[in-house]
Amino acid sequence: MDAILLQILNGLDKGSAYALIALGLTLIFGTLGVVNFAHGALFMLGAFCAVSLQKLMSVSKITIDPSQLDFLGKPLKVKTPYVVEWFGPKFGNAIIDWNVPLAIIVAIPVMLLVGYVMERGLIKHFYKRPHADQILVTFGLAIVIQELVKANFGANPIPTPAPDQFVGSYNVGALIGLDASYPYWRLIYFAFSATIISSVFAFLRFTTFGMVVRAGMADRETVGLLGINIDRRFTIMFGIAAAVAGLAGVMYTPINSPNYHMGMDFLVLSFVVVVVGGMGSLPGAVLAGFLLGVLESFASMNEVKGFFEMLYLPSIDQIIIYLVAIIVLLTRPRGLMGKAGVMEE
Amino acid sequence: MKTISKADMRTLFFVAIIALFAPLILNPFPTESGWAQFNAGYPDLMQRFAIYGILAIGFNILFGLTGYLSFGHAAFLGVGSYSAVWMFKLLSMNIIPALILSVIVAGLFSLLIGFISLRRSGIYFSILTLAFAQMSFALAYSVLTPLTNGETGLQITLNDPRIFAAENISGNLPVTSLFGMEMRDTWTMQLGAWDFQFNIGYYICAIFLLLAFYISIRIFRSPFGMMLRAIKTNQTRLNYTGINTRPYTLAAFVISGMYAGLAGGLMASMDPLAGAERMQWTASGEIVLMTILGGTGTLLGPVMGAGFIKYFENIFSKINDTVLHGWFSWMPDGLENVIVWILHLFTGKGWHLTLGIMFMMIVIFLPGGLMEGISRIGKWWKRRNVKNDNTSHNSSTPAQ
Amino acid sequence: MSKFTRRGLIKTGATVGAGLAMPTFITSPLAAYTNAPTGGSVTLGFNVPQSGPYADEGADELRAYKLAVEHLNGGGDGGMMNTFSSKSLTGNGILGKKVEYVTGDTQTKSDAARASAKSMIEKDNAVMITGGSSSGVAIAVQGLCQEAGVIFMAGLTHSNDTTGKDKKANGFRHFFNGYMSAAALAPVLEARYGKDRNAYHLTADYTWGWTQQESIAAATEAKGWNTVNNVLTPLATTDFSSYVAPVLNSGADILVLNHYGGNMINSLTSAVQFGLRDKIVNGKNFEIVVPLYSRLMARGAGENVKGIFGSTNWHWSLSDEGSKAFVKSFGTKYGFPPSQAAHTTYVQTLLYADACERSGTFNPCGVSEALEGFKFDGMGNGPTEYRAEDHQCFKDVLVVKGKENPTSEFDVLEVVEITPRGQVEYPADHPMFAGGALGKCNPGA
Amino acid sequence: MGILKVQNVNKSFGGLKALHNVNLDIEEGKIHAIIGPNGAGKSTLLNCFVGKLTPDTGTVMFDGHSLLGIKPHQINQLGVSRVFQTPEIFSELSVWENTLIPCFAKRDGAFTLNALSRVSDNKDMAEKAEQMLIDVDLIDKKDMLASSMSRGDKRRLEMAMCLSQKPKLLLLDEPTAGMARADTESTIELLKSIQKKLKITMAIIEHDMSVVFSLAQKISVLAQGTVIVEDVPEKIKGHPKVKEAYLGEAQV
Repeated sequence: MDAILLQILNGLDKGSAYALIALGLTLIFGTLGVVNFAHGALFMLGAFCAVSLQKLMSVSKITIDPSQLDFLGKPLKVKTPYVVEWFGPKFGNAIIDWNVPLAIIVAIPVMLLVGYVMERGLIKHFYKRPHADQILVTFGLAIVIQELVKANFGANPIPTPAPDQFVGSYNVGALIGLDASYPYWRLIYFAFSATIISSVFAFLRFTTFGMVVRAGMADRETVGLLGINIDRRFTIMFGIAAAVAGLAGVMYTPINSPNYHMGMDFLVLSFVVVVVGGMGSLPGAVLAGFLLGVLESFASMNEVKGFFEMLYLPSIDQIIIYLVAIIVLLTRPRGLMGKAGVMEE
Repeated sequence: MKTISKADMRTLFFVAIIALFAPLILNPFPTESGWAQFNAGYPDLMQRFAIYGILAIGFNILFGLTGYLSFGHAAFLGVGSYSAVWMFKLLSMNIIPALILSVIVAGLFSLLIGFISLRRSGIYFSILTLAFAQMSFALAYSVLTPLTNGETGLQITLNDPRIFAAENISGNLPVTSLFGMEMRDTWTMQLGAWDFQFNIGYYICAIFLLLAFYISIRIFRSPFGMMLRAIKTNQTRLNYTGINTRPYTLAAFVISGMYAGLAGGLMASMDPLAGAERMQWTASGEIVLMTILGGTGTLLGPVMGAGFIKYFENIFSKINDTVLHGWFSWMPDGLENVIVWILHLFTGKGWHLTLGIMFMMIVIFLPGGLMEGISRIGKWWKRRNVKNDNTSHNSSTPAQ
Repeated sequence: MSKFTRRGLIKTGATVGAGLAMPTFITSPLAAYTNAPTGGSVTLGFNVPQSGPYADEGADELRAYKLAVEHLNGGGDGGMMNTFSSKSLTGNGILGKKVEYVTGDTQTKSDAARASAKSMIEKDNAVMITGGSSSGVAIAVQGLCQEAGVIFMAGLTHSNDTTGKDKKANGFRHFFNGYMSAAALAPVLEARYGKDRNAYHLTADYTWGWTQQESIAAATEAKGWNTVNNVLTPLATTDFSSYVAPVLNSGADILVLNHYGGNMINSLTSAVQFGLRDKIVNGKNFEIVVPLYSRLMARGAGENVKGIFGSTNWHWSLSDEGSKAFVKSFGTKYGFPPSQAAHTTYVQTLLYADACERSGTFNPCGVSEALEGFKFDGMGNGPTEYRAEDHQCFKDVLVVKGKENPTSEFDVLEVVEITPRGQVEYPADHPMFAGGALGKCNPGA
Repeated sequence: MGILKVQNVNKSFGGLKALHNVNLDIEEGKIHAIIGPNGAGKSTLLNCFVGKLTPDTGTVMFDGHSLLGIKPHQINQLGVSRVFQTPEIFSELSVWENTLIPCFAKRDGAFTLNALSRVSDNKDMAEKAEQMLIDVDLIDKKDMLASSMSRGDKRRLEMAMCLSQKPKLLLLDEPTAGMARADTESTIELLKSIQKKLKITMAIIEHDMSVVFSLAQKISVLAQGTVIVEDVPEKIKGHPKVKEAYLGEAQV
């Protein structure tokens, strides 16, 4: 039971990342009708907001310490971050340590801006173009973003740890009489995702802005005819979707060190999630994200792997996501909660 | 009986001429000059142009005509390659049985995947094909290693049975051949400062490319092709016209799968190795990009798109800083360094960046892909000529 | 390398005409082997990952290659040429020919790597190919070089298969392998963690992972350890939490991560996050082992590597003369210490050049003969031998652990023990390396 | 003898009864109109004809075959063609190809892998298509892209496509909906002339009574899921039940 609880938590955690990215993809797709292959790159950009902030905060004053030698036998250049210089070692180091949470504050305006620029500068011109063209141009953009990040930060993963306060784990299992400790940061990641997801839903449901956008998703022309500037709202939606992806990226950095191709790693998977959830359905995307996350976690359990091996399906964890996708799409023509007529042609 | 129209015959002839003289056309710069970096006329790249051309032509029959976007086409390429290498391991190094098997296996595999995936349309179809291809890749990389040799890729070894081959006493790995003609045989023609390489393997690939192109023309112009295009524009009407669309799409899927199998087989014939990465989604994505880049639904576009991407991959990735310094060494030092620093972002390890920018440029400025670029140039040329004619008329009138 | 010269024009005067050369892979009418250099220069092909996850490692390899070329051509301070036991290299290029090079991108894909290598052979007339950052690529390119008739000096490749079942006569590996890692690590692990240990393996699900796991399990079991479980993880895994979580209750007290690169960083990060290192199981501290370390990569795991044991081919903190000379010239040129990948590729280039000098030819068969059984020293790994039977280098192996108090961003690992060569050697027909044939050297033409 | 026979068809969605004991008999060679106010069940009935919906009870027989639960292309193969409310044509193909496709479909059936012959080699098909285009007066637009035509022309093209297959029954779903007065009239004239020339049985589903009076030889009036009256146009005109059905709607 402990093991199962742990895997459910793992699954929810993985699912959080999937769901956040898929949610943004669906928002963009549902509002603008654009297939955005650069969405993974936005996720990655978010993560690199945290990395950049870390770099920024570790900009250092260099003092030469003749008592220590560097690898070439020259006096060692000791680096003291200016932040530490200014705020003193205790507070300064604490700021550096809290880099990831601080990065959230940075990432929101940055990602909104990135989204805004991307939509106005590029995506706008592709509303009426075929999906194939949208794929090509956004894929090109993804490559460009990715390569620029690589040119700046290198290809290796860059460690961006969580604040010390969140190191360690919490016995979640104890709450229900089991024994299952789970890392703090992963719990926070899940809680954070849940908050973001519910905020997006609440925003769409309870604000006038959201209402108009939802109406626009259902019937763009009519809403346009009502004299509402739906375009501007859609631009804002694009910004929000970018911010959601970016925040998912920022919060993900302590879980896995970010690197320049992490967006591509998630891209295909998040498309699978969106489609399994059903095109154009926001709840579908979230549901599918968590579902696939949990199934993936279960599939990696030794017992499950062993069971499938008896059925001559070794390494079920290699293919589980795709297998589930196939089964879902064959039994439910439009995914879990898809709408008829959306991208079926 | 005439099988293709005059215009198509001209296109085919044009392609044939290009293919025949590719070793000359693609090597415009003298071997020792700095620009030789841009020469593409060496066997491996020319073979790749032809092979990826075949692949893209086949993909275009499915995507360009029916509009069904398969995101898993690389799986058929991979399966074709594996089949071919297995034939080299088991039977002999002759490429004919290898190619036959790769086309058949890829055909059967695409029949299976197509039969299931074509139950859905649009993006649901795309994701189904993607899922199958990714499953194939994951399994080929790990569990199926006895069959695929996993990470390393399937290679021929000295210990292979090769039951129809003469005993190998040289201690060297045998090479692929067509009834004794070795694929790697190359005649180098030295003409002044130029070295031109005529490679048997390339010409075999080129012949298959022409054949593939010819068949694709026939399909485009046939009632079958017309039905496929009708599927793309209106399935409802086609159904109420008495057409069962499923077998049509399945046939197109299998045909394009067989093209991919042929391409995979040829790839293994030119270089007897089949790697699992050939089946990864990035490889499938590359096929899609080639087709869109060149011009979806056009006859020649996909081949050009394939050439374009492969050129960047193979030529731009090799331009390193030293080469750049070589080119700009005539500049003052400071300026040279600045120029090299800027350019090195786009070449060598930055070749992906150039590719990404090119993708965006082309799709922004040439919505119909490279083919649209060509037709625009053609129109501009015509207009210019017309104008020239007029001006010459005008200039001659006063004299009269 | 390439320059706007007027040579092209001058050559036109001496037109050879449309003479058809012999049908060969690539020809020069007089040559007895592929790409025999004709002019005053010789071209080497440096085929390294420049895109994809190992791009940084590739970039470091490339730096080392450039340095080696500089030294061979008489530039710089000569680096390890001064400490190398063989003194045939004089800074006058190779066999009097100036060394030039071309570079390519393997993308860490066997297909792309072969395409790139082929273009070097066919277009740029490279007479030797070297580089790479994964075993799949190394084996694929090694096969190609065997067919084409050029020498392949492997870069970073750790799988037993490279000089095991996939060994080739034209291919040479300086880097160590899974077996040697295991043989070096096992005694150290035994000494630190005791005999009675239960190990849980997480293994990357492809050839390299399997061979390493097999080697480590065999070596540790010989020391009395028990292998509780071996779980294969898909290559594409980014979040290892679901593989790490079951370790907690498996009864194991050691976790062995047979992962490399991004996989290693992510699995190690997950394992530390789940608090494995703070656990006490069976009355012992829970420990994690990463059999193959790469300093470049280990940096990506940040604090998590501290105190974790592993093995590495070479480390810049070594104090022998060779290493010191190399670190000095590399560090002076680039401002930071070289990685093990850089070391291997640098050494491979010098070894190749030296073999050419000693045999007096670029002919792969001559070079191969000069390298087979070649014993040398002064290259940073102590006395080393290129074994004739399988073209594997035998030398000391470093056991390292993550440094607790690093003084700089490069100071990630500290050398715990230098396992002497004798301890990691194995017979050429060892079962883990069986199944292949070296074949004969192939000069191409 | 009727070519399309609908007997005792019932269909309900949840609690709502959409069709209630519908009986129809469409005679060969005649134009039969089915009219009724909005929500009378016309579309539901049509969907039962073309296999999109299966009635809860009852039968729909065409020329001795049941039309229930079979696919659109099979229905077409039996000899039924359909004209849609908004013209369904191959908008990205040329007018010429639009007319050719039904000809090939008629000759080659539901699926033929006719991949290597040339379209232009099939002279007989070309003749047929050309004749059709002449009949509907579109021959001078044959090289145009179908999507670039006016709505009226699209309608004629669709009609031509259906007729080129020489169907035994032509189903028309509000063929003049959304058309300008002039287009409506020309469409009516077109239908009349086709009827005269080809003697094809037509079933017209129509909301607007005025369209069908001059056209139909027989009219069934559908209201609230049942056929309330069935007669020749002259008699329908002043029929109290019809008035009631339509006026009722008007009052709402």
